[in-house]
Amino acid sequence: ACGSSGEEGSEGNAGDDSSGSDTNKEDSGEAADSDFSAAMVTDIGGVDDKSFNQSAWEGLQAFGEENGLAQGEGIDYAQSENDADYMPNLNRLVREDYNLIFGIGFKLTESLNTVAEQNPETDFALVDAVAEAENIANITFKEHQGSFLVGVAAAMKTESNKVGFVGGENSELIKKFESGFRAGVASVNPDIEVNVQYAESFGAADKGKVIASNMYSGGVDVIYHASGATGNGVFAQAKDIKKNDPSSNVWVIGVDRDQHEEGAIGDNNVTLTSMVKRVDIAVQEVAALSQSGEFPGGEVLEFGLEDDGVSVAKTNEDAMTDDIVKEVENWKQKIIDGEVEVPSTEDELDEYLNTL
Amino acid sequence: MGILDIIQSIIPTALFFSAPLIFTALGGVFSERSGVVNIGLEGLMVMGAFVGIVFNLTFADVFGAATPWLSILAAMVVSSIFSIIHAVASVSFRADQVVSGVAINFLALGLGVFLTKQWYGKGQTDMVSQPFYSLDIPFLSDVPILGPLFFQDMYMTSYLAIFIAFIAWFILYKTPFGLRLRSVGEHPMAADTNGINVYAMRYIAVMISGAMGGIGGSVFALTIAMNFSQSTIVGQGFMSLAAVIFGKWHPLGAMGAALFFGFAQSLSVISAGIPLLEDIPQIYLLIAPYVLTILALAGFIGRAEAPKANGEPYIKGSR
Amino acid sequence: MENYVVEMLNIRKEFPGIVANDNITLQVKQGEIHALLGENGAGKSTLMNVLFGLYQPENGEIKVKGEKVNITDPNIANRLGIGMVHQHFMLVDTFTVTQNIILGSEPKKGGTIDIKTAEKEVAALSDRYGLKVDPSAKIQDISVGMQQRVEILKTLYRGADVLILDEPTAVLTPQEIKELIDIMNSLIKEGKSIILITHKLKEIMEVCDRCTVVRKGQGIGTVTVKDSSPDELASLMVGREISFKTEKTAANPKESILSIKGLRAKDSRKVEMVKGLDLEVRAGEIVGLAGVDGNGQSELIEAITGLRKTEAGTITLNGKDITNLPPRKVTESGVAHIPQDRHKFGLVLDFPVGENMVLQTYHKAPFAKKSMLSYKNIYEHAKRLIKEYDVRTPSAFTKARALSGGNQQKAIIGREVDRSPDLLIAAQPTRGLDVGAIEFIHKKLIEERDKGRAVLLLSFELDEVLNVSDRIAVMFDGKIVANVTPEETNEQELGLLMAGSKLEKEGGR
Amino acid sequence: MFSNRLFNILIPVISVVLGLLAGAVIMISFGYNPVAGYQALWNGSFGDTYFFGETIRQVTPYIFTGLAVAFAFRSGLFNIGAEGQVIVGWLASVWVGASFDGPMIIHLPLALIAAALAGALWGFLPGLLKAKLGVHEVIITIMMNYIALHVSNTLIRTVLSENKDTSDKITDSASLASSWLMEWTSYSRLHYGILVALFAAVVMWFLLEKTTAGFELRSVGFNKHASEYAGMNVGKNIILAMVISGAFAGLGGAMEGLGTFGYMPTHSAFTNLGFDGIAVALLGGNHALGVVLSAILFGTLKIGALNMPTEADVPSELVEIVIALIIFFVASSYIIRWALLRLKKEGK
Ligand SMILES: Nc1ncnc2c1ncn2[C@@H]1O[C@H](COP(=O)(O)OP(=O)(O)OP(=O)(O)O)[C@@H](O)[C@H]1O
Ligand SMILES: Nc1ncnc2c1ncn2[C@@H]1O[C@H](COP(=O)(O)OP(=O)(O)OP(=O)(O)O)[C@@H](O)[C@H]1O
Ligand SMILES: [Mg+2]
Ligand SMILES: [Mg+2]
Repeated sequence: ACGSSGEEGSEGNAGDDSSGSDTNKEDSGEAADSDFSAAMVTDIGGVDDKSFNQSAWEGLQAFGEENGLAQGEGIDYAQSENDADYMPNLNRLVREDYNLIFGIGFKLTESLNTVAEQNPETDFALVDAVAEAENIANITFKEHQGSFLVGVAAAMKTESNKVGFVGGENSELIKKFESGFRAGVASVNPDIEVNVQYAESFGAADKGKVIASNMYSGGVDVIYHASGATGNGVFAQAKDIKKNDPSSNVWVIGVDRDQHEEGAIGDNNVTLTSMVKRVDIAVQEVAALSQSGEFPGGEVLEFGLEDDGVSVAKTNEDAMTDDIVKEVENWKQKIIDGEVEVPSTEDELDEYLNTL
Repeated sequence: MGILDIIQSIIPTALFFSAPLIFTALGGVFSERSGVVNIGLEGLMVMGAFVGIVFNLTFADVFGAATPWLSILAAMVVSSIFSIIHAVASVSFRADQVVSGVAINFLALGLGVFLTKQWYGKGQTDMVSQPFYSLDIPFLSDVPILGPLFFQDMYMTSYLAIFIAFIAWFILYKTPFGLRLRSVGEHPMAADTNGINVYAMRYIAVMISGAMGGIGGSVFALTIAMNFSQSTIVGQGFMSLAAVIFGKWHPLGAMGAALFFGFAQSLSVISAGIPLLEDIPQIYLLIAPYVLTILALAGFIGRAEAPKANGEPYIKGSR
Repeated sequence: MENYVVEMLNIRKEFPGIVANDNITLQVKQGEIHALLGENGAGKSTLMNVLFGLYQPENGEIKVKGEKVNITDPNIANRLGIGMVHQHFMLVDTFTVTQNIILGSEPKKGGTIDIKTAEKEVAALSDRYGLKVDPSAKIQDISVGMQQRVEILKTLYRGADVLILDEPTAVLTPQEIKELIDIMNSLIKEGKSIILITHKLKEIMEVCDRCTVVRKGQGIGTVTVKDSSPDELASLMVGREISFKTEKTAANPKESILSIKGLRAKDSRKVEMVKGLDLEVRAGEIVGLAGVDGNGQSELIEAITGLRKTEAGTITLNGKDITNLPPRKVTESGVAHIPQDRHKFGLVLDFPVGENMVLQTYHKAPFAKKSMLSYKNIYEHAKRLIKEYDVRTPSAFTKARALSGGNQQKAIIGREVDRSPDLLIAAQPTRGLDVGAIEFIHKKLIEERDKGRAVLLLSFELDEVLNVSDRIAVMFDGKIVANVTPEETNEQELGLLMAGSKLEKEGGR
Repeated sequence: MFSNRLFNILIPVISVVLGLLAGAVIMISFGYNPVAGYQALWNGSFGDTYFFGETIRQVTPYIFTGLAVAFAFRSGLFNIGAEGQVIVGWLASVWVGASFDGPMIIHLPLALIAAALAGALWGFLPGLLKAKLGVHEVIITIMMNYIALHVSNTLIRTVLSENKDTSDKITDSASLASSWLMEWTSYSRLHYGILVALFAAVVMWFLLEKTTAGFELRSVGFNKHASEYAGMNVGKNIILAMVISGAFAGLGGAMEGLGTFGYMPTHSAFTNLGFDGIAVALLGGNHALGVVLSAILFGTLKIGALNMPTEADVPSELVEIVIALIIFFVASSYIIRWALLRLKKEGK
């Protein structure tokens, strides 16, 4: 769903010369409380990264649509090319008197903290991490929950009893994905071997492909990747195998948004499912809260299965058989009901596995 | 995993990993052999990847299965034309060749991403529907041991890369053109007094490097990345440059060096799954390819002499 | 009307800020050897480069076999039958002899170079003119003399009828010069014409038919050689009288300065080149080191100066062992060295002349104090040397690259001599220089001797060795095979000694 | 008559103007308004004190990486490894900066020295291999970049934090940040590093032009053979050049660690500070003052570019293209010089 709306998102940034924000800047001294406005700063990915930056912008646009706001008039974004760009971007938006400013991605934590402290009048929101300042709303996702469910799907799908996980960076965040995934796999069948490898880059498709090639040839038949563009290499390898042998059992599980499109190969599709992270929903919700004066500053909003903050894509109906879907739904319910506590770190995972 | 299994999983991956580097490095060999330093290889690959993907996306319906081949052809042509900028600067305008190469790198990335946004309205293209696929070579793939090593699940582009390396060697060392090109890089004035047009040779050599860089970039895009974005080509051009020097400015040497990189990278990934090596902290495996390269250079490759006139603009009539 | 193969009429060629050729006329007859004579920087090479199509003249016309031509690049010159052997060789070091010769007009077989045919052609050509070369050897592995023959073969391969030889003998040993003269004669017999540039009047007298003289870019005129004399040629060229026999008093050798015993050294390819050599140089004498190039002279000098590790033996300076000391220690022990290759070893061409003048002493007072350079002192020093040694340069701040070869050499000599070394090693100090400059340098060497310094002079020119030295050590196959004095020997005998034949009367000391 | 000095000033200026003009042509041909675009660029870099502060902040590490590359170039070496040296310098500065608290007069210099040493170490190895074995420094420095990236990421996660993606924050006593500068520039991250950077430029100039060590380095850079003949230790100078170059780049990293950020995040890709340093150095003619000026140009364009999409709807990639064109024109200064001479002749 998220992928298809890429075209719309772009319309805004194609050549529109009437720069309304120019004037905005000139009279930055004035108070602009009458109209609510919100903007966001992307991390290095950029607003059209087919991932959570894009998703966040879609959320903001949806919010704008509801409230009659358009890019440059009420909503806007600033793109970062570099870690050092977060601060000037955030400050620029502060100076343009936006009421609410989102920082998309954990990399913005420190910058957002600083800016928030310097501008106590402005509302801020941080996606994917937790900051300290009172005027920051922290939006996090229970990626481990979604990962758990795709782990269940992977465990159901594997024939070799070997599945793989490709991580972008061996970081706290990606560990959440790994832990949830491994827990999910083990919950279905503890004997399934999970092959874990980190590419140490979100942009190394070549390495992704080498890893995938190695995993698949070692008998792994389902790979869950949480590695951004590195995952392109994983898809490339899976599709290549599928092309040569359409009957082969190779699958990729996508991340962040429904990567169904990436898996298409002729009439087949190697994307088993994707762990979808609905940043758009979260952004829209926080914007609405802020507008209505109920800004959850200093709070941590965790979006999980229960509020569709994370979900499992079922686009590939051929692959996601009823059995699998049923099993996934089954576990989803258990998680929502609190029957299952999904681990989000290595230690919690060990604990969890011991209970099985 | 047995040793054979390990080798069996290393070699094919090493080959597809290396192919783009081989193409690009061969281009670098031509350029530098003619006396034009080319650190713009990265940019030429970016251009190649961009054109390859755009062509593929645009014409997949028209050309069907031939699309990837036509895509690299288009990438080759466009990158070659693009590289004329480097030639004009460093040959005709007597620019510092390193500076001009840096400009190429900036320009290619800027143009590629800018045009992607203009044409596709987003920072990255969709995935191509007609990439290269690997295949088994009939009969040969059934040969025991060698078959799985060298003829199963192979990309034609990998063979092409190796084949072209030999062609490049043949051209540089067996043909009048090659002799003239090398003479221009060693002693342009001698070449000039022998009636060879130094400028023309250098233009041609730079354009060959553009063409090969274009192929390298597009092969990378069409076998590995599948789309184009800011981060499609990140450092492969510099690795190719390293391969040129590692290979002592010799086409087969450059190929060997590129294969070495592929081999080392593949080895480092595969080691993570080998029981004996599993417990090695990941960092050692991550840096292994680069450490291996340094060790190889320090240990037994050693000193390499660049073409004598490499990097020096030729000014007619000066001494 | 005379039968001229080449006529250059009223040629004018300017470079930014200088007129290199100002109205020069040169007419070469069919079948003659025509000398072109002039001081360093007089414009000889420039004129020839114009004829060869490397430069375009601002004025004047060129006729080949009576027809007016427009030579815009070397290809056209080749087509017109003009070939040139450049002052600085135009050879690709890493290529073979054959590859260098055929470069640009390669015989082909199915798109590839037909190297077999090419090698045969080269061999045939070299047989025909008596130019011995090894067609498959790499240029970097062959002697300078053979490289020169390769250059000549290059022109012949392209069917040249008129050969321009720009200072071909400057880099050759006496034997090689003799061979070259034979070659020139055989070329003339085959109907070729030759333009020969040389600073050696003796050679002109020996082989040339006519001689055109240029001075500071101006054509002075053409004389028939057999009606002229070296003195006349020299004064035409310089505009004043020149003395050839170097004036000097008898030497008065004192204590031993340099003493070498049983020295062994290898070259960079690990071949032993110095094979147990003994040599002594005393204060107040000039020892000429005679020998054919490649008999270990370079390695010997590198070993003394610390640039090359020795395998065995000792080198003592003033009684102090300096074997295998690093170059700086050797220098500071009192050795100065005028290197053979001034561009590679003598100068940092991109440094100003002034900074080149302190290349070894920049770190010492008064040029530096506490690791800080004193440019004031450096340039004062440079200005003094420039004046004392008559270095013609626009200023001390001019880059060394912009100086002519002769002036670069004077700058090096000034620098080395001024350090008042106990031992001065001069390797081919006058190579490629005009008679005026040579005279100056010889005078300086003798002055140093008279101040009580030891001078070791390496030269391939027997003239120079015989004229300047007080004692001659002949080097052959890595050893000193004879010690003679100039008075008791002559060119013939020296030549034989250098070729390895034994001395019958035990001369010297 | 144009003097040489005037030429040397005129040519970069003309190159910049030509680059901007060419960028304008591209903007027009894609339907953007170049006046608005460049105005946004200007506003985004010097429009008010905040952006001025940010621009100077960005200029600071560029000066260092530019000096690093330039210094090596002057000594005849091509240091593509400034990138890796920045990373290890950053890491070392943060490591020292975060691991204890103490009087600033000791702590801050110590952190800076650590960064310089780390960068120097990263330059030492390529220098050593070049000097002793003749291995080409370009390959080794490229490899060292990757090693730096991976090693520093791992160390951040394992040693400098407890499995986090950023190191711990440095203590105030090691910080280059200044509340005074921040207040003055409306809370930009301008820090005292710029003074360190300018001082470093002076050091480079002084070292190369005024000291005997610089004389040797330049001499070796121009002609190894003559330098060896003149008694200089060529190998020692190669190593020294790489070590000093690396130290400059390492300090560039410290600017990020102790100034801009106050911590070090893991990097999934290169910072590009080192790679851009190549362009900065060459644009600046490999001279200290030139490097400072070209770093200012670079920083201005980079920071100003961020404002172009917001204020004028011009994609920031265009700035990348403009930068490329400026570099291209500077590189081709010969042709500009030629054209100027022609103009002068015709004017007569
Ligand atoms: N490429 C050049 N650029 C500028 N000036 C030059 C160039 N070549 C030669 N000149 C000038 O022309 C003059 C003549 O130089 P040329 O090389 O013809 O002298 P030459 O007679 O060959 O000297 P030599 O005997 O030392 O070889 C020189 O003094 C120099 O000033
Ligand atoms: N590229 C150049 N630019 C300016 N002047 C030059 C250039 N090349 C040569 N010259 C000039 O040419 C003159 C003569 O140079 P040339 O090399 O012919 O001297 P030379 O005595 O023949 O030296 P060598 O003995 O090394 O052959 C010098 O005065 C120098 O100023
Ligand atoms: Mg000459
Ligand atoms: Mg000369």
